[in-house]
Amino acid sequence: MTGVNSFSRYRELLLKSLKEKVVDTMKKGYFGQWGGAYIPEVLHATFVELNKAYDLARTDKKFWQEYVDFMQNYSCRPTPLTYAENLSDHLGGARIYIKREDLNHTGAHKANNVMGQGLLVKRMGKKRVIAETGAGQHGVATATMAAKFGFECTIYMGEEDVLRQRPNVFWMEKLGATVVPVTDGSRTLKDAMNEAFRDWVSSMDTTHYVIGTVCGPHPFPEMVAWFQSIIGIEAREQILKQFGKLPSRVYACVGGGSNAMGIFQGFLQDEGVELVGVEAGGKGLETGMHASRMVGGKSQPGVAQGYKTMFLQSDEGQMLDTHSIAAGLDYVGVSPILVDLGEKGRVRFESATDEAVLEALSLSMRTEGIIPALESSHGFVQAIKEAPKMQRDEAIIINMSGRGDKDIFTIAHAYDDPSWKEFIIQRAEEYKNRV
Amino acid sequence: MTGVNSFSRYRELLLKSLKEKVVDTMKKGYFGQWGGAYIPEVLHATFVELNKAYDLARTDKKFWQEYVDFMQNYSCRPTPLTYAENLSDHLGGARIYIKREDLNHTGAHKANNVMGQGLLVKRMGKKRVIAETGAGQHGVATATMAAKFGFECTIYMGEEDVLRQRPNVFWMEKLGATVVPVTDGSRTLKDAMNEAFRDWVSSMDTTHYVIGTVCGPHPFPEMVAWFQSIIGIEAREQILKQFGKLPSRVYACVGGGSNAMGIFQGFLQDEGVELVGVEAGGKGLETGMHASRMVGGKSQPGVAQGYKTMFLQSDEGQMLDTHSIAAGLDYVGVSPILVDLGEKGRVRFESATDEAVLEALSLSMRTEGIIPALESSHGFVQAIKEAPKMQRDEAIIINMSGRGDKDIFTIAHAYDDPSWKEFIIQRAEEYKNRV
Amino acid sequence: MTLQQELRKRLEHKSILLMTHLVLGYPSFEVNKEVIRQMAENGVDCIELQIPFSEPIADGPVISKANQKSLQNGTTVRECILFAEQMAVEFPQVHFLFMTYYNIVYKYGERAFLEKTKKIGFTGTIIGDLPPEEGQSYVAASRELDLAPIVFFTPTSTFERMQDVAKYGEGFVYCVARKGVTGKQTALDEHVAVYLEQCRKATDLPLAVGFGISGAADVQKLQGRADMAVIGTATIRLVDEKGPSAVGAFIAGLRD
Amino acid sequence: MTLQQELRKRLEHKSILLMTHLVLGYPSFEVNKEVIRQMAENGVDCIELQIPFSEPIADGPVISKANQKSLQNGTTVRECILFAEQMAVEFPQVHFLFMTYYNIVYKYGERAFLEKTKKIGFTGTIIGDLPPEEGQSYVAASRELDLAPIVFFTPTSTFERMQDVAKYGEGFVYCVARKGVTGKQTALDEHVAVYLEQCRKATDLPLAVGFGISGAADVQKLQGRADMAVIGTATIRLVDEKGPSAVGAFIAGLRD
Ligand SMILES: Cc1ncc(COP(=O)(O)O)c(C=O)c1O
Ligand SMILES: Cc1ncc(COP(=O)(O)O)c(C=O)c1O
Repeated sequence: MTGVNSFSRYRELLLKSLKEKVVDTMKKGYFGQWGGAYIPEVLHATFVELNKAYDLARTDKKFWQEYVDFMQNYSCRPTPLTYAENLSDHLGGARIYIKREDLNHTGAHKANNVMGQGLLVKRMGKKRVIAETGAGQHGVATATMAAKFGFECTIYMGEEDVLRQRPNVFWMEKLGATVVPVTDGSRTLKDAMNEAFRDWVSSMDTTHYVIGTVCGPHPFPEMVAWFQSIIGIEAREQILKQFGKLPSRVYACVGGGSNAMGIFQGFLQDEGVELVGVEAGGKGLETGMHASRMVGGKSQPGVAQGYKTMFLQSDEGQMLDTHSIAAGLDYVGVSPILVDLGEKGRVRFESATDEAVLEALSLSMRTEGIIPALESSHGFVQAIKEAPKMQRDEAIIINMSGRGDKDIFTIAHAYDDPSWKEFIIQRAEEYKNRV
Repeated sequence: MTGVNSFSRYRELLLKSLKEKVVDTMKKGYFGQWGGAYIPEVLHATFVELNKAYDLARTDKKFWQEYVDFMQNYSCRPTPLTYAENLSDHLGGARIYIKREDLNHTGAHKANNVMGQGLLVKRMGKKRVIAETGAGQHGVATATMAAKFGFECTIYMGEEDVLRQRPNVFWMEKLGATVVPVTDGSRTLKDAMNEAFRDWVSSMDTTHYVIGTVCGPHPFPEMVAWFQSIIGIEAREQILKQFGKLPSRVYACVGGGSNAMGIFQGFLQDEGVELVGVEAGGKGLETGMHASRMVGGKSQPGVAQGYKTMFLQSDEGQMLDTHSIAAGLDYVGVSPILVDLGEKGRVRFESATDEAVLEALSLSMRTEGIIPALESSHGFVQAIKEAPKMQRDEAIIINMSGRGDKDIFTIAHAYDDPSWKEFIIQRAEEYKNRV
Repeated sequence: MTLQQELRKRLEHKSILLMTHLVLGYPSFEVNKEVIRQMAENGVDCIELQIPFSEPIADGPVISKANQKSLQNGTTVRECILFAEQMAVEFPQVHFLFMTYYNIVYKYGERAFLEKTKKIGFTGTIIGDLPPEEGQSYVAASRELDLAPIVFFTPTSTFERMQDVAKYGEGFVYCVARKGVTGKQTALDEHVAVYLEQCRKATDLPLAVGFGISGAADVQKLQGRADMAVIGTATIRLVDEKGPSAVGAFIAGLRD
Repeated sequence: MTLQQELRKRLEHKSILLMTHLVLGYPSFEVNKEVIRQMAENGVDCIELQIPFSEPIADGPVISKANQKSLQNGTTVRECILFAEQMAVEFPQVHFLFMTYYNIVYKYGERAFLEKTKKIGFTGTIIGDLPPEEGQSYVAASRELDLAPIVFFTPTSTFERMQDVAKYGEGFVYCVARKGVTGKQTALDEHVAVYLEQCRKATDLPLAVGFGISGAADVQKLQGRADMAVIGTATIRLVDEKGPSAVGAFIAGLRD
């Protein structure tokens, strides 16, 4: 791919498309009736500053070029679009292409957003970044960015997650970040986000809060979507080159929605391309143990963490506990942009259960030698379900948002691998004996 | 980078350079007095077949193009050359560039070799592949390739390594490979290699043995070097584009020597570029617990595992136990091509201790947000040592052969991280209670 | 009389007013009631009753935990309102305001919530995450119902911003004494003095100063600079440590 | 007389010759000696004495482990040669050959190793990983010293390859009965018969057939087709299981 030059061309188109097709009232960062900026007054000035910096960057072609160059030199962009020939043959039906965000530095699409915000922080002259993290992927990405740009870095992480995701905590610390376990609430992602806001309201002079997905107060949803649009820009160009025409459908998992928005934007204007977002069905929608905001009819409009969207909450407005085998999808809210696109019928939503996810993961490993993250595997589930019913001359794209080796503790656990357990037990014995 | 087209041009140059500069007597796969094919007679026909297939592929431009295309679509090539601005500033002196083989699919340069051999196996019409593995990186890469090409796959791995490297074993199995623990000898890499040969002498009709580095009987050293040359081809083009001139030095760690040969080949003809290979100094050359074949004067010429090279062996020719914190460097032999290049003064060899490696790793993480594999960190050690003594208008390249997150068990262990130990102990308790 | 007028009138006899705060249902409604009684009997002018929310992003650890514990106890919004109604009846000398986050209001129904607030005799509302830009209809409905929508000034507010924000406020302006969340000590130094002068210039509304006011010394320093001192975390801590019976003496001692 | 001539002579009285194998120093030199004695006394014609090597790639699990255990016992190459010399003196009726891997020879010095081999009265060498292409000087030196460099035919060898290889051989050709490493059972079926016919056509040297020959039935099947049966792993297993004293009867029973 020559890539570089065509980016600025696409960027124009995309911003246009984002504005025209999705955003009804852009004034206050609304997408349809969703979004906004429900922030404590003390952050007003900070958001004014951020909006200004973002607007300047957005209209400055040099900034985008700087971003693309940076991503090419530091994070292997453009990431490949891999034709999954074996999986396609195995299923029959549509040809399956996989957009390989797993090959980004730090192993997921999170890098796109984080590095983009890093460049912005440099422009704003701030010296410290903070972030929330659930599984730790966004935390590792942010800690990485901070190391690369020379920022101080604090990562907020629910205490539960700190315990579960020790490998990521280890790397964040080694990358020079301070990881603060959050003991509030359910001690998971949303609580980490609250805590990051609490830090920000006292540190905003020197600090930028790197939100990890297309959620939160304006301009975050739009800004993060903008950085992630690099996925869709590349994917569209690649599928035309490799397959000769547009895909019939594009699948992406939806946690906050950043990887989905990233790839969807490339095809928003192409009415013939169906966009499919796949949420975490957890142990099944009927059990209540899931994180499906768009499917299953259990969520309600609400305002929290700075923005208005569909939240999994009680009738009185208290947020509910969510569940997914994929920590990165285990979140109460969802991108206001996606809710709007859903309402307008531009994006179809589905959900995948933990069980189906493990099956899809196995199939992908065995047929393609590709290990999608548990999050990404949600997109695989739906694609695998639908591909056989489609025609051979159709193509579909699955956005593989990240790689699965980060999930070894969870996956080995889920497959109930006896050798793995033995290995851990043995390691523990060694540690105990040496202590 | 446009990349693709320039590859064939470079390929010509490279092969020429490999032949003219390195290979004195190519007839029997000798590089100077090193190399050869010391194989049991039963493999003769198999090697005839392999040599033929390799020669056909090597002279067929379409094959290389197919290889490059495959690597671009499946494994994110060209991998970036990252300017390590912070590390350079921190050290003063030469500008440091990092060749990012960590961004390959499966996380290391091993992919280049394995996918290349996979394409060759397809041409030969064989249906099964076997491989030896130490740390498990080559095993995971081979299992991945086998899944992608639809081959049956058996991986031989020393029993010691199976126990130490459970995460990689887990992935190999999930990718559909059979992992056979080898209980012979020191139960590590060299024994796995012996066992793979034993499989091969009965299965050669249907099976190809995917050797993981530039060692073993001809044509493996030359063939693997050829596939890995893609690193050097890219790196040369990239440094000229990014820095405007050639680097003064190129650093690479040396286990078998494949990543080093890969990047060195790009600069073999450039007499002004010094090539530096860094071996595993383990606990120090004086302790005998290391894997330095070229430095330290403890190794001797020998013939084993099918080829002639410098081996760490006793005076009577029995191979010695080696040690390195980096499993991938923990090997008794070394590429015959590198020994030759060393003798000719074209490559300088150094060694790095386990301790220095951990320090370099920390520095790389904190200044660049980059986590090199323990193997790759050996190259960093020497570069970090030398860069400050060089001029600001000079550049050096470090070949980062792989990413370090695979090494979490070893690294967390080496840093003696108490939270990590607690995490493992706690996991073990959970498993025990549930068993 | 509007809340503003009520406060002005009180200020005729008092050098500074007091507003206190508690989280409903924490540690229990019984304790809440006892605490309110002691506050009321010791001359507190306004009390913020916080309806707990699962995501209290503007609150520090103490209030945050109180929100969480209250919810764990099973506290519902409806219970909170019922309890609030009783308090308004029992302690007519106090101006009660609801404090909460916008989602509680939003789920209840903005108009319904405000009508209920009015009906039970409350005088205003403080919403931690509803800036004027997002609260246009909320402010309008409050005014229509003669309820005071409390707005915030903060040390990061420019003078222009203060003027803008003030337009949406009634009753008083909640001047946040420092950046950060509730519950941390504030040094009431020169900076605060300058800041409060700014605030005074930006609005005619009385100024309530909160965030980190924890004792008589703090209150004293505010006299002459602000109209009302807001004691939040300090009483929660006190109740946690010494029980509700300690509240009366504490309040009484704030304004000797 | 050359080894080939010696073997031809023996074949005048015997329907088939026997070659056995053992790993030096495994389980010990004492046991080795007893085993060799029983073999010699029961009419074995040739014995391969394997000098252990740390990387025996062409050997299966049984011999491989024997190599390893011997090295663990501290066996050195020099000891092996010393012991071999004694055996050659003690059992002159047997033709002894060294079996090993090339590195042992290489480290000893190719010429020095062969001279020593000759000097102690051995008749040839079998090197598992030295194909003729790599062994030119080795073959030349062997011939010069009147030692037999044993070459291999295998089921994967083309007829041309056999002819090529045979040129480098002396003494006999070691015909590997099947693909794979030592120690696995070989079915001596039609395929083997055809293969041995090929072998016969490709060389005038006697044919020794090995890999998986484990009892009298196997040996019998080879009669008329080959000149020498090679018993390798079978005796090592026997000694492991029943001790050295069982060897004599086993050998005697192979050729009734
Ligand atoms: C690999 C991966 N995919 C997907 C997600 C979900 O986030 P989003 O929906 O914003 O893409 C995460 C979040 O951590 C992730 O790590
Ligand atoms: C990341 C990495 N680097 C280097 C090596 C050493 O191999 P080589 O010297 O062939 O590059 C290995 C081997 O496993 C490896 O995994």
